[in-house]
Amino acid sequence: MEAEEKKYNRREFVNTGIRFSIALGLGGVAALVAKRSAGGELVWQLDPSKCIQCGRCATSCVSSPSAVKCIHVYDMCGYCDLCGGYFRPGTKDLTTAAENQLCPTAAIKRSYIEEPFFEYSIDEDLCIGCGKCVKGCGAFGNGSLQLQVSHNICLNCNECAIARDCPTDAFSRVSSDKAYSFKGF
Amino acid sequence: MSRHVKQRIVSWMALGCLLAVLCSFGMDASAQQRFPKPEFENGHTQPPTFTPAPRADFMEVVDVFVLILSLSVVTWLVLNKRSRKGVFWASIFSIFYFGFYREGCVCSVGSLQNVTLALFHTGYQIPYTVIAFFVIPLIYTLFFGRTFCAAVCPLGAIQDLVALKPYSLKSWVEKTLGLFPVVYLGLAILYAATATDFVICRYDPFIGIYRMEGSFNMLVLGAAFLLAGVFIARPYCRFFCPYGVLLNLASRVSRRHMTITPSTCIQCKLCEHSCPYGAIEKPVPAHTKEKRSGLVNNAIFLSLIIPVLILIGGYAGSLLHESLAKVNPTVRLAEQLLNEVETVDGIIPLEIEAFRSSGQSLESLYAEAAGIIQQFYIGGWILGGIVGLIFGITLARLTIYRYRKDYEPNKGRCLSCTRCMDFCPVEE
Amino acid sequence: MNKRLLLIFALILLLASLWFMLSDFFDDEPLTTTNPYEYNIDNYKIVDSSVIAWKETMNIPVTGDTIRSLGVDQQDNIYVGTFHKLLIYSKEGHLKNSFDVGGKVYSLFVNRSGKIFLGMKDHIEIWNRSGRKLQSWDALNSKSIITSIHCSDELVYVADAGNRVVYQYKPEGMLQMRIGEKDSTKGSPGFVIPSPYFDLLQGRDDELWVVNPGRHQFEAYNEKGQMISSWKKTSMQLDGFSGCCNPTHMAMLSTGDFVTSEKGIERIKIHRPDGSFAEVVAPPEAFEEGTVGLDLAVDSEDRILVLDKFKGAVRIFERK
Amino acid sequence: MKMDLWKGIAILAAVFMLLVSLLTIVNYLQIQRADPIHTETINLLVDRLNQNPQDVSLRDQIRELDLLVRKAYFTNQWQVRTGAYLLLISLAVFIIAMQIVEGRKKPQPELETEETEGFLSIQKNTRRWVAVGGGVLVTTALLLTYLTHSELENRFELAAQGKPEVEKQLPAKDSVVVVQNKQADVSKQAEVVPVPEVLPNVEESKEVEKKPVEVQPKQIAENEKIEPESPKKTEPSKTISEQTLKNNFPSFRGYGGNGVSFKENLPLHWDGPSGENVLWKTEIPLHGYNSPIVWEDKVFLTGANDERQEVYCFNGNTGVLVWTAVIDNIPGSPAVSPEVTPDTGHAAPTMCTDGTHVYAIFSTGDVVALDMSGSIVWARNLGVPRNHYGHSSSLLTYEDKLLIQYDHSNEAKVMALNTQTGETLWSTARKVKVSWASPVLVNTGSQMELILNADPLVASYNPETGEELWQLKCMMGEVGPSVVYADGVVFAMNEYASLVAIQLGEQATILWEDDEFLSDVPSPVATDQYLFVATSYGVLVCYDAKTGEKYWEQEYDDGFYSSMMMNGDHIYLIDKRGITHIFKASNVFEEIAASPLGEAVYTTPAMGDKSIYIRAEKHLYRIGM
Repeated sequence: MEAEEKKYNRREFVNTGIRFSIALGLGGVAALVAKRSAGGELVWQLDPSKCIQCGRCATSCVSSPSAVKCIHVYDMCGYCDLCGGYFRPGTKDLTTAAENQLCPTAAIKRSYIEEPFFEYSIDEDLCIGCGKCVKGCGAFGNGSLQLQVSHNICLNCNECAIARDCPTDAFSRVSSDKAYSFKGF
Repeated sequence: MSRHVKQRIVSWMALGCLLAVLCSFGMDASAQQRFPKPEFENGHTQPPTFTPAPRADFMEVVDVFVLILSLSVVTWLVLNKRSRKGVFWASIFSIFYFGFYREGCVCSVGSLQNVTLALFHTGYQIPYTVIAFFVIPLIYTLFFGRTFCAAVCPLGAIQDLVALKPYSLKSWVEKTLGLFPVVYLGLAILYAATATDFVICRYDPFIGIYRMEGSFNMLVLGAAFLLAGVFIARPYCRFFCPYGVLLNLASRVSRRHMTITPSTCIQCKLCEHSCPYGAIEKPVPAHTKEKRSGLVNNAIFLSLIIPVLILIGGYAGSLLHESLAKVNPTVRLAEQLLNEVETVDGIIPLEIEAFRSSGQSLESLYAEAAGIIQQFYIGGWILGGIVGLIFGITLARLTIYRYRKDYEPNKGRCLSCTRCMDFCPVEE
Repeated sequence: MNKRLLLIFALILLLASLWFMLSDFFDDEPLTTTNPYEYNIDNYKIVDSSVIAWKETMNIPVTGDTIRSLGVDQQDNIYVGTFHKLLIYSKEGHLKNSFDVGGKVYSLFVNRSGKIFLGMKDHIEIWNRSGRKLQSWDALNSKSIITSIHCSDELVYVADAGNRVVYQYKPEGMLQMRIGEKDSTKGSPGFVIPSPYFDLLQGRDDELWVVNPGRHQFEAYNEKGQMISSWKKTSMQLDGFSGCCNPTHMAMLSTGDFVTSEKGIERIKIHRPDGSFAEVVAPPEAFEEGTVGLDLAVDSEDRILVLDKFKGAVRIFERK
Repeated sequence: MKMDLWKGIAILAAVFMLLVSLLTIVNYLQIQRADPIHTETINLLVDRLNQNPQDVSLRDQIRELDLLVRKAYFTNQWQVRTGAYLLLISLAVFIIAMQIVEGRKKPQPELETEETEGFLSIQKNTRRWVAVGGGVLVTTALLLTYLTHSELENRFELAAQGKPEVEKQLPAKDSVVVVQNKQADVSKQAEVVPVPEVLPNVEESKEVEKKPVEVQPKQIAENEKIEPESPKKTEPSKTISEQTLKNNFPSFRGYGGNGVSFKENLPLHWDGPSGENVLWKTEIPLHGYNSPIVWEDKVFLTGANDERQEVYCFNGNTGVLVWTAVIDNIPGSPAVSPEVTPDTGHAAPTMCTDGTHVYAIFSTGDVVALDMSGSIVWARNLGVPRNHYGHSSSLLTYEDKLLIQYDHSNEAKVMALNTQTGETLWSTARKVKVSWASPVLVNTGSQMELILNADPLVASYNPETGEELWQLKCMMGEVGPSVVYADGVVFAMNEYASLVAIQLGEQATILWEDDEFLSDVPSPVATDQYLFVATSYGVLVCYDAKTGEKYWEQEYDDGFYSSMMMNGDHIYLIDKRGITHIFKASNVFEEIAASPLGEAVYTTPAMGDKSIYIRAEKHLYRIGM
């Protein structure tokens, strides 16, 4: 009985030793990693200057429709009548009819302001983040339409599925206090 | 129903008081002019650019706080209250908070990849909360056993709920399949360390259910796991979970592990089949003692071949390195360019097009890819070696045993679910 | 029995899941994906070779960051303004001189006596060829972006894209007049300039030609600032201009034909003085996709000089 | 009773769950099909509409279809979302019901009914299966490796080093050939990429290759041929008096190359097209930008293209081409002429003469001395000059030395050759870039100085020894104009650099500087009081030589390439169109005459007796009364 007790105590002693060395190791790893940490939270965002509008944001996101949305940076917009992001290329008459619209989900609204300016706004719920308008606006306009991860929808996955599929590595984790990065600003 | 509302409802149900201060953070005011936009004579004002704020940073701290709180509560419920009911309701809470409200990101299981990536890549900045999610459950386990698995982990909790008709598996099935998490952990670490992919997150079967959306495959995978989980309790925890490997190891040396009986075991055998996870060690009959000498020989032999097993494993791993490395997008791109498969069905793949316009030279891409394969080669040796080692240890351990006269939980495998306690007739 | 069957079923389900995960993960399919949302204007980029009447005969590589503006002097020396330097090349493309001008050269013009007028965002500086600053005019205002300068012996015209106005100066730097401002009381519609491309030049009769890029319109003004004629053509086809801000630059041949450069569909074309399309100098395939701001100049031999910052070169085209 | 109720609920929930999931899956698949993004039909219809913009029915069809597809899509999406919620709710109900059902079942301890396997046999069995599992893993690894291994890493490493892959499938011999071909391709590519840099190298290497094989024997032969002759021909070295040199026009820009001639009664008025005052006009066989030199009644020129190099001697009185010497087969001369630009050509440097011999140099680096009858006295190659426009510095003689400014990017030096034998007397290396200016030899009072203009130095050398006398770092760019000297001051300039007046003395110091009017090609002239600068873009300026104050400027329509010549107080300057502007060297602009030649002129005139020789684009003229 006493021998058993002794054995038990020895086992407990060894266990305690192992336990504390594991805890120490864990603490070490945590400290090492924490030293490299930037501190604050990170969120996924895409860099519009790397984006080639390949359309994968629309299909790869775990959310549907995608958390990547076209966001209109109004400050950069030229308020053009002939908007490359709104009209299909080669459109003859500049009306809002279905056959003239570039957006596959008709998520862009065009409203008249005054001669010769029009304002374009995006219906978030309809936008699927395909980037078609972004390319059109970039080619002919100022590039005020830009794809961005919209943080009210993004689930901030540990590994972003779009980042994995992005051909140009445009996705990266950014600090949450600079959650949006617009090109040309 | 917009996601917003959904989030609110869930958060109400889950926490009540912690009602979201979400999205109340105003617009990004840094909008500076690039080129003057037109001036409108009719006084039209331009709408603000739509930039909804991400979840506030302090909410992440709240998450950590909730994690610590629920861990403490569950530990108390398991060790002091010995209440199955309490643990059950705690797991319901976890399902709602960590599952439906937090939508499974970031969980402790996935966090081990972030920590690995941060260890190997100085450029990767890991948030403190992720480190906390990785470390805290391990520390708790180190002292109190796997109470994290019992009811805090949302992946475990949902499986625990559906484990309605659990049948116990044969010991050899349990043991053999139980080695897969080691391989999975090795792969996850290898892929995280090479910054290739987060495998665990990619094949998390329940995240689609918590988010109530996801790809078809993801949802089917989740459904399959739940269905299997009705008959085989917690299949993911037992045969897949890589974090469980670490918890298993930590739990073995835990200071205060739960016990089946509150005081002395009376050998009533009532609990024998109560554990759906096969984690109850039966007493070792006294007469087995007699055959001990043969076993000792066996044990010595098996211990001796451990180095051989490590070598075999390492060699097999190193052989596989190329297949493993092909998952890496850089390697894939380089391989395709090297094989001059520049168009597939007449279409130039986007990756190749993007690479061409990036201005990077082919040579540097090849060098980079060769470097990654080299990493996988080394990683393959280590991974294989460790798997070999674990196989060896498992085999060796299967030849020795400790004389045991009571029913005890296996400290490594026990998930502290407290089911067995209900079966014990002994009062405190 | 039932229990055993269920167990085996569950196990098989698990193994199938594992198999699915592994096969999905180690999937070794070649990379391919087409973009279902492709924004396609390729059809508009195809130019029939019969209308391409010019060929590239020389390519002067230009080094420097942010190559921005182009000019030619009477001796056909080529001037290139970069981020903060001015580079001078001989007609044959030899670098003759380069000097720091301490600012981004948005536009430049070399007058007949060899003085170099530099548009430095919000003010004009006059330099000589040796790199000496002779004069610096007063800054306009913070919105100004000077995108084009043209001077005759008596007058200097300056295009300010930021303020959407053309200024008329005396060569000594006295501001004479503001031309083309939006003024609803006078019924002047103003220039529509969505992005910083706003070019002007003086025609053969010293009339001032200004591009109104938002309307795809060319407008001619007399020296009193009155519009005397204009032409416009909106089209994605070769015969016109499209998008927000086209043409971005223009130059004039000795015949009075306009040479124009466009963005979106990157091309350089020639329009006759009446605005009708004449021929193509360089089709979109001659440029990298996304090329913008092709500054133009025409030298005394009617060679067309194109500043292609994407290829980092002054490209010279001559008639075939 | 209650139990049955919960059981019923559980079954109901399960059935409902199954139904909903089935419906949701169907709907999900429908969304994939009805996705408005993937409606190729609409895009096709729009394309058709673009072709017939007037088709109203087609347009309406598009709008209708668009609306339909959109409706279907959103309905489906709503259905899927609702389905998901229903599924979740029913799952929850099912679980709750089942939990209650299972929870109510009082656990019945399963007592050992069957004989449990012995503990040891369980262990043994488990060991076996663990071993099998390990074996399966290893076998899979081996199998996978065997099936898919493709030496990727090695291939990447080879490819990263730019080495071609060895094609394994081919038989050994073929593979060698393939590799060689590929390597050849690679080396070709490597050569082609940096064209401007490497081309001269290629030529050089060719030269190096050839020398030992072909040229060497020739060289020896020529040397043998020439050397025994030369001593015979060598007359006792007579120093020609300065006056004789001044009376003639022995080099570019006259005696010493300083832009001053010492003649009287030069013509002022002529008219090329009408022939007024044109004594004669002779066609020049090969083109060249070098200017005429005159010795007594002989006028010398060179002409060259990328195949031939020739020296011409004209009779000054009649204009008849007396002799033509073809300069070829010079040892060391490159097989292919170096690339030059058309505005410099292969014969840009002007010849010079000491009255005994005439000397010429070409773009190839060939220097030749001929006697007055056109036979070669000696010839040698100085090494092909690396000069992106072509060599253009003219020659000068000083006593028995032929002075050559040889500033090139591979080697910059100034050297003196023995006028009798061609051997190098001295050679001084210079730290300068390529220069196109010509040397100027002047007497600065105490001594003769050879003054050179280049980027970045204006420097002076002792023509006897080659020793550097002074230097000033004040020049930059691609220097074209030569310096001019007057009254202790050297004037040097270059376009895009500056005009510098250098006061000689104990130390060369900058007297004044200006950068307003600078010349690219034409060289200036100067008197004690004034400096005259002509710019290549047509402006003529007069400065105060001592202070840099500008007296006057005059703009001409045509630019100048030709350098100015000063004779007495008259300055002659020919514009590119061939009009010779003659004006007074004074602080007030006074044009005396403007005489057209009717042909483009880029060279500098040579002053003869009461006459002027002008090399125009194609002809040599003698103007006089």
